[in-house]
Amino acid sequence: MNTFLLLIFPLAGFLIAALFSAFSKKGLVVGKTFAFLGFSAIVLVAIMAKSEIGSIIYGPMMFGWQLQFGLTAISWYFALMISGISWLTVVFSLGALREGGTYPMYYAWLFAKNLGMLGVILSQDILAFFIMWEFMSWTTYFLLQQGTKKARSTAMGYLIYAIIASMILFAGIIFLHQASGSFGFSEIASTVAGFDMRTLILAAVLLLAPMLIESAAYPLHRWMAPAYSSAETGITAFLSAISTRIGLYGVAIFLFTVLGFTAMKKLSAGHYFNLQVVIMTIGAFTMVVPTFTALFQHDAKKLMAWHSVGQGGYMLVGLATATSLGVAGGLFHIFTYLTYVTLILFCIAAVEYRTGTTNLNSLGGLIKKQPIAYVGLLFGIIGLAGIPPMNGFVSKWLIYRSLILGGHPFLALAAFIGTLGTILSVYKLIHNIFLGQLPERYNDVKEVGFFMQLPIWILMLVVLGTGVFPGLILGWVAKIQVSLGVEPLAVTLSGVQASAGQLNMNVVSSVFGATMLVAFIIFLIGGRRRIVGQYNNYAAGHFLDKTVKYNFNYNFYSAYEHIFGKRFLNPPVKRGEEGLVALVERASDFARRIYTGGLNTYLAYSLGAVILMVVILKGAI
Amino acid sequence: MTVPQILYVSAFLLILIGLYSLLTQRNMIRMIIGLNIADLGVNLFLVTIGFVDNGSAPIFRAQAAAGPMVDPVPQALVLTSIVIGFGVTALALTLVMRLFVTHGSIDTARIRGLKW
Amino acid sequence: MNSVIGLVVWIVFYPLIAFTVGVFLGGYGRKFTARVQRRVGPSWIQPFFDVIKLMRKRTNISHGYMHDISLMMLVSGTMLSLYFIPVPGFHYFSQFGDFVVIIYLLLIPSLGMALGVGETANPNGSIGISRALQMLFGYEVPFVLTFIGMAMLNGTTSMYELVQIQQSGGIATWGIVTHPLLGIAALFALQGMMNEKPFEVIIAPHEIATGPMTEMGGKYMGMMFIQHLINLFVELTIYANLFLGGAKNWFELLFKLFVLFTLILSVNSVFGRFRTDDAMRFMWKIPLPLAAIGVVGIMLGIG
Amino acid sequence: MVSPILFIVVPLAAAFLTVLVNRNAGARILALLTGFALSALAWFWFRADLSTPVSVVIAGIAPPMGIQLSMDRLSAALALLISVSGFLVILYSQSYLKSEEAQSKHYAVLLLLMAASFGILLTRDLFNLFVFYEILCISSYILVASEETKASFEASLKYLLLGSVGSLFMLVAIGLAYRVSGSLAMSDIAQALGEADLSYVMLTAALFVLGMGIEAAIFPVNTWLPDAHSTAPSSISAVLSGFVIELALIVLLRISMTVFSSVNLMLPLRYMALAGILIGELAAFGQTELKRTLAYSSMGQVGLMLFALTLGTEAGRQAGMAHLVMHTGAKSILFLIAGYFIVRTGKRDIKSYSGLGRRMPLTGVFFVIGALSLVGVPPLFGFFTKFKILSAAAVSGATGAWLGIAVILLGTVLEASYLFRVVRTLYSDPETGNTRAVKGRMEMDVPALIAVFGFTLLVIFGSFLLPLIPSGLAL
Repeated sequence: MNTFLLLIFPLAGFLIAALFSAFSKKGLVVGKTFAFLGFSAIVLVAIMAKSEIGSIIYGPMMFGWQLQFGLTAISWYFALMISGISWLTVVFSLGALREGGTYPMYYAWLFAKNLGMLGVILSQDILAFFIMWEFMSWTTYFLLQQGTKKARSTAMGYLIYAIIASMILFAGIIFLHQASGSFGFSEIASTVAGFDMRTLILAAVLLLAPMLIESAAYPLHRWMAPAYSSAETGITAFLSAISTRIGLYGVAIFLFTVLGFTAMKKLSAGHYFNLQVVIMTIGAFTMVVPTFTALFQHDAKKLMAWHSVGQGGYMLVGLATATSLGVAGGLFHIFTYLTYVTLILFCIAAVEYRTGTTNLNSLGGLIKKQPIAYVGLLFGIIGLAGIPPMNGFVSKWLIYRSLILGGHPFLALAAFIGTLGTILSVYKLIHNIFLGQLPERYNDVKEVGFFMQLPIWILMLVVLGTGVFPGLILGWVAKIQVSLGVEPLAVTLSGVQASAGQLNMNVVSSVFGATMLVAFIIFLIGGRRRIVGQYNNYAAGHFLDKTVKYNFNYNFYSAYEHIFGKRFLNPPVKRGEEGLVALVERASDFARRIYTGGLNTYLAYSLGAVILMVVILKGAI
Repeated sequence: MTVPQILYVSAFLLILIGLYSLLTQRNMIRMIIGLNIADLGVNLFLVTIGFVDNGSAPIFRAQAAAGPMVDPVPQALVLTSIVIGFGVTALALTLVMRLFVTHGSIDTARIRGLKW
Repeated sequence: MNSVIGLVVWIVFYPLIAFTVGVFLGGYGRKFTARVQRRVGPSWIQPFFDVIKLMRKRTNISHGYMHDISLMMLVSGTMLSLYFIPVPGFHYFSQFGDFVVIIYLLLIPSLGMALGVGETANPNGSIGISRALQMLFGYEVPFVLTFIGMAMLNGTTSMYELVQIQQSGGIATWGIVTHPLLGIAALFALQGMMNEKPFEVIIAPHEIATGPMTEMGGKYMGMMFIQHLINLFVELTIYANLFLGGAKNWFELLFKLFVLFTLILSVNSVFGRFRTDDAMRFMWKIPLPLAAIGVVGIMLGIG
Repeated sequence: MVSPILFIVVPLAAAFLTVLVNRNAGARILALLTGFALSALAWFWFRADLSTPVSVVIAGIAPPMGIQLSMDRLSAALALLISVSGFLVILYSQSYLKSEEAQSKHYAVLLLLMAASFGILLTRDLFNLFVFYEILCISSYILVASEETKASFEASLKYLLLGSVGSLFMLVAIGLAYRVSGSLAMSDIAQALGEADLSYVMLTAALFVLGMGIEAAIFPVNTWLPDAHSTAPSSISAVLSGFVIELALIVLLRISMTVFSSVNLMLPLRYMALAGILIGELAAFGQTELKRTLAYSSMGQVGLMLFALTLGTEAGRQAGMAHLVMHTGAKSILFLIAGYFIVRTGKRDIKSYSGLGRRMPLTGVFFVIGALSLVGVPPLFGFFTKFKILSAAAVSGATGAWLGIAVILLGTVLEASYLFRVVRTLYSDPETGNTRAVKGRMEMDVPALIAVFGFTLLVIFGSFLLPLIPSGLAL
């Protein structure tokens, strides 16, 4: 029953909110309370749906096939994350959303997006998967294009990529249906063993390519950063947290349940070149390149958007290792990433709400004015960088061990370069916004209201909590591994009991606490301290007066400018993309010019067509 | 070369002349004339299909006619085809007239506002 | 029973032991560079006196809570990584976290210092921190690659097991002996890790008024000294464990540490200072390829 | 048993009556009534049990000589489609046509066009088909020129000359067919052509298919389509794109499958269809004017239908027919709305429509639904038809089927991009001063709104019509 409600509530929410916003532009409070109640209901239903894992409910009959929806371990995991994050986004929007602007259809599209995503993770056959997938990508387009004029053009970029992905998936579904005779996941999985090499490769490419496009894997990632960073900040948090990870759900489902292990092993030519290595190399590039691009960004949201692309690489590599450590790392990383990226983006939204800008070059010293946002961002970046005691560290630790022990040294190195790049860019983020000297114009900035702070507090608790006790989530991840057919991970409440070395986060955190205590005692031994303002600095003899502000924000990592120069601002993939668009434009210009407008040429076409037809018919007999 | 073959060849030639003028002429009125020539050719072709060697006109009279009758059906077709040809040519000429008023010329090379 | 008491004693005194070894190392370092520059140099335990002097200062300028907390983070981060490094007689904690954990724990002090210096809102400090982080990126990459190579070869990421393997095999199985390439690459990286010249651009006194330490005075400077000294011990022991086969008893360990430190000091006292991007280019042009060749050798089984 | 002949007689009579009445109000009401009557008649026939075709002989003359009309399930379905969309277009033009002009002539010719379409659909006699085809062509030449602008005359004349050459080819083909079979009834001709020597049949088939192909807008010969559809008044472009070209396509295929069955016409037609999709979508991608984009998009969609119908399998024909019905609905929505965009802004290029989506909210929503259905987004009708086409192609295993699937999917990507480029400008911030003095909500007038809403209903709930759509293209 709950699975059915899980689809009906968002649908009802979408219709009511759409109608409501169509007729009354005002009614902000009513719209907000409705949205809050709606999303709370969805969260409750998602939690209660746990009891129905494994049951199948039947949707409408289409093309002679009854659509099947049902919960599995992994879909319940995703359902929780989707509903949780959308609830937090709505709570955040209660404070952040102002009259007019994107308000009218904001909640309607949020409900519709939920429906699309929940539909995708609940569908148990590729037809339902495709229908809900198409619905999801269209609602993402409408959600994205709400904000500023720039948002509309970047949303268009997303739409093109999404349409290409849907069309490839469409071809994949048609091909699979013809090759295996039915739409259901299990039926296809049983027939996959019988596929010959050519069909297997085609099926794998047609199914996995759209998933890689949606989860912004390396060569196909150009759409994500501009689209997400120019959307309204609450939506950016929601999308970069969960929307692209549905692509990874697709990768997991198609790799493990539909294609299965045997097919993956068969898909290999020689030891080094097989499906896993291909996906992992894509993942490796996804980890390294976006993180370097993030270093050069001057806008906080764009920097975080590039990190969403980068972190996607970790999940992809984790899933592709197909070892118990790697898959557990990949799945857990989806959860951990979701928590701290939303935390970071909510804090950036809090700053943007008060200062009106997210340009890293013009902010600074806000720690005095928005301490809670600062602490939230601090927890977030420690998580994103993957430093203990936050939860980001555990998922990265799992991925590293699986790569090192799995015999992929250079992949592990790529992962590590990604982490270091993340540390550098997140420090630039927190330094340029909160540290340094406060410009005058932000003197009257105050902390954000309760509704915007609540999600920040909750997420801080979750990031630290699941960091110190990773077992809470890893326990369910192990169940997912069983359902996916991967050997589950030995998990305790405090960490991992893996054979080749153990990780106990309780011990690490408690020792960290102890050493902090010792450091505090050492600190107290010293004399009393005198607190001075931000402008009371030692400048080695140079005279500093109050009017001049010294913030070292612009071009923070100048060394990279010398080493990499412009290579990351106009990368090969961007040139390739522009080349493709130019090709389509030339082709369309050629097609246009066939219709020259001259009457005689048109008549010549008709006569030529008749002669051509006769020749073809003569040739064809 | 029997009579029907001569007629077929001449019909085919007429059609070719008509199409040739349609393809090459730039003056629209000449193209319409070409179209009529082609129509003429087709009508001739249709009539010759019904040709019966020394057949008489297919009119039922009280006493039965002496020899075989010519096939009346193609002639019916030619009648309607001529009527249609007339209607189309009339419409075409009015359009050419209005084109001259608006475009100031009836040369197909210059009337190319709508292209690509 | 006595093992628990022994454990508690070790837990309490281990940082002190590390601090004292650090003091001797620091003092020895000063003495050595002085001798190279043909001067007498301060006493053997000069760092100890510096710490005492700094901690007793009455005026301690602070720039807000974050400044204080980040200093604590700095010191506790290094002490934390200390516990996870196996030394003769004490390796209880290394069963809970392997070398990947240690690499990440080493990042905590850098992040702590960065946040603290950022809070002091001094442009020189920010420039110093940006250089420090870029340098971190420079030397950490080859160092991790060497570790990945060692871990892949021995099939374990736990440092204690690596030490056991090298201990049981004697000199023949030392990291530096079996994989000279990895060992040398790690040596270059170690030079960068310890911020010794030629990789000392972070605290370049003349350009940016000792960079991160500009605003640190009194007990803040004292805590940074404490961290620096413990850090000397930590980084040298890591290298010793990985490539010099750890140690059965403390004398062997101290001997290895001092030999290693002398090697680094000798390089430090004769070289000038790289610019940040030159330092990074050096790190990615010399040690990284060396380590890569070593790892490829391991992958192909040449070992 | 109401005789199918009424389908032709009623609109003809109404056409002449409107000319006689010659008052705008009278003409409008008369046209509306005829439209409604035709829809009722078509609904009656659609509900009737037509398992065996009902044939009617006119004026008592036996089939080989006399004219034979027969109503089977396919003709009933198409008749319903024609009459309903005709009625909705008439309803739309109540408020669309400028009141000061003489509307009676316009409605008369429109009714003439509908009469000819029913005629084509029902006749089983080749020459009778030619006559109705000519009436259809002539009335569409007149309707294209009815805006009496410089461009519409040019488009109309080009369309006329191309159409005449086409009918010329058809006439020659009919002559050749008659010469062999001695009769004009399609069944006899089909039987006679079966024995005739192959190259002769091939020439006839080529001439006939490309003669009629011009009206059915098959790729090489559809050069008139972009000019005619973009300059004709939007109600007429909706009619032309809506059912006229589709009707010609269906009749053409019915004949090529029955009369010229001995010649394998399916293969060349399929490749022309694919070329049509590619060229149509690519050309539409590069357009700046909205109606010209929609015209090229019609070319692509016709190619898609032709591809489905020429797959040679029953599933393919079913999918083609379903897509035809969907295209009528979706394309009519877009054309009718484009008409009102031109009326409201007085401009034809897309750039000047910025912000219209907010000023005309309901119209904007209809436009988006129409576009979504054309692109094939579930749960709209377009998704079902496109899915059926692609799965039919995959299962049919005809040569070029998988190439077709790839081309169709590429076409959809192009279509989505240029359609949603328009949607983006609709909902972007309006530059000042490009909309007429009318401030505030500039919604379409009520009759037009109802008409577009009618088509939107077809598009949204079309998937329930799927089982009802027949596909028997047999004679």
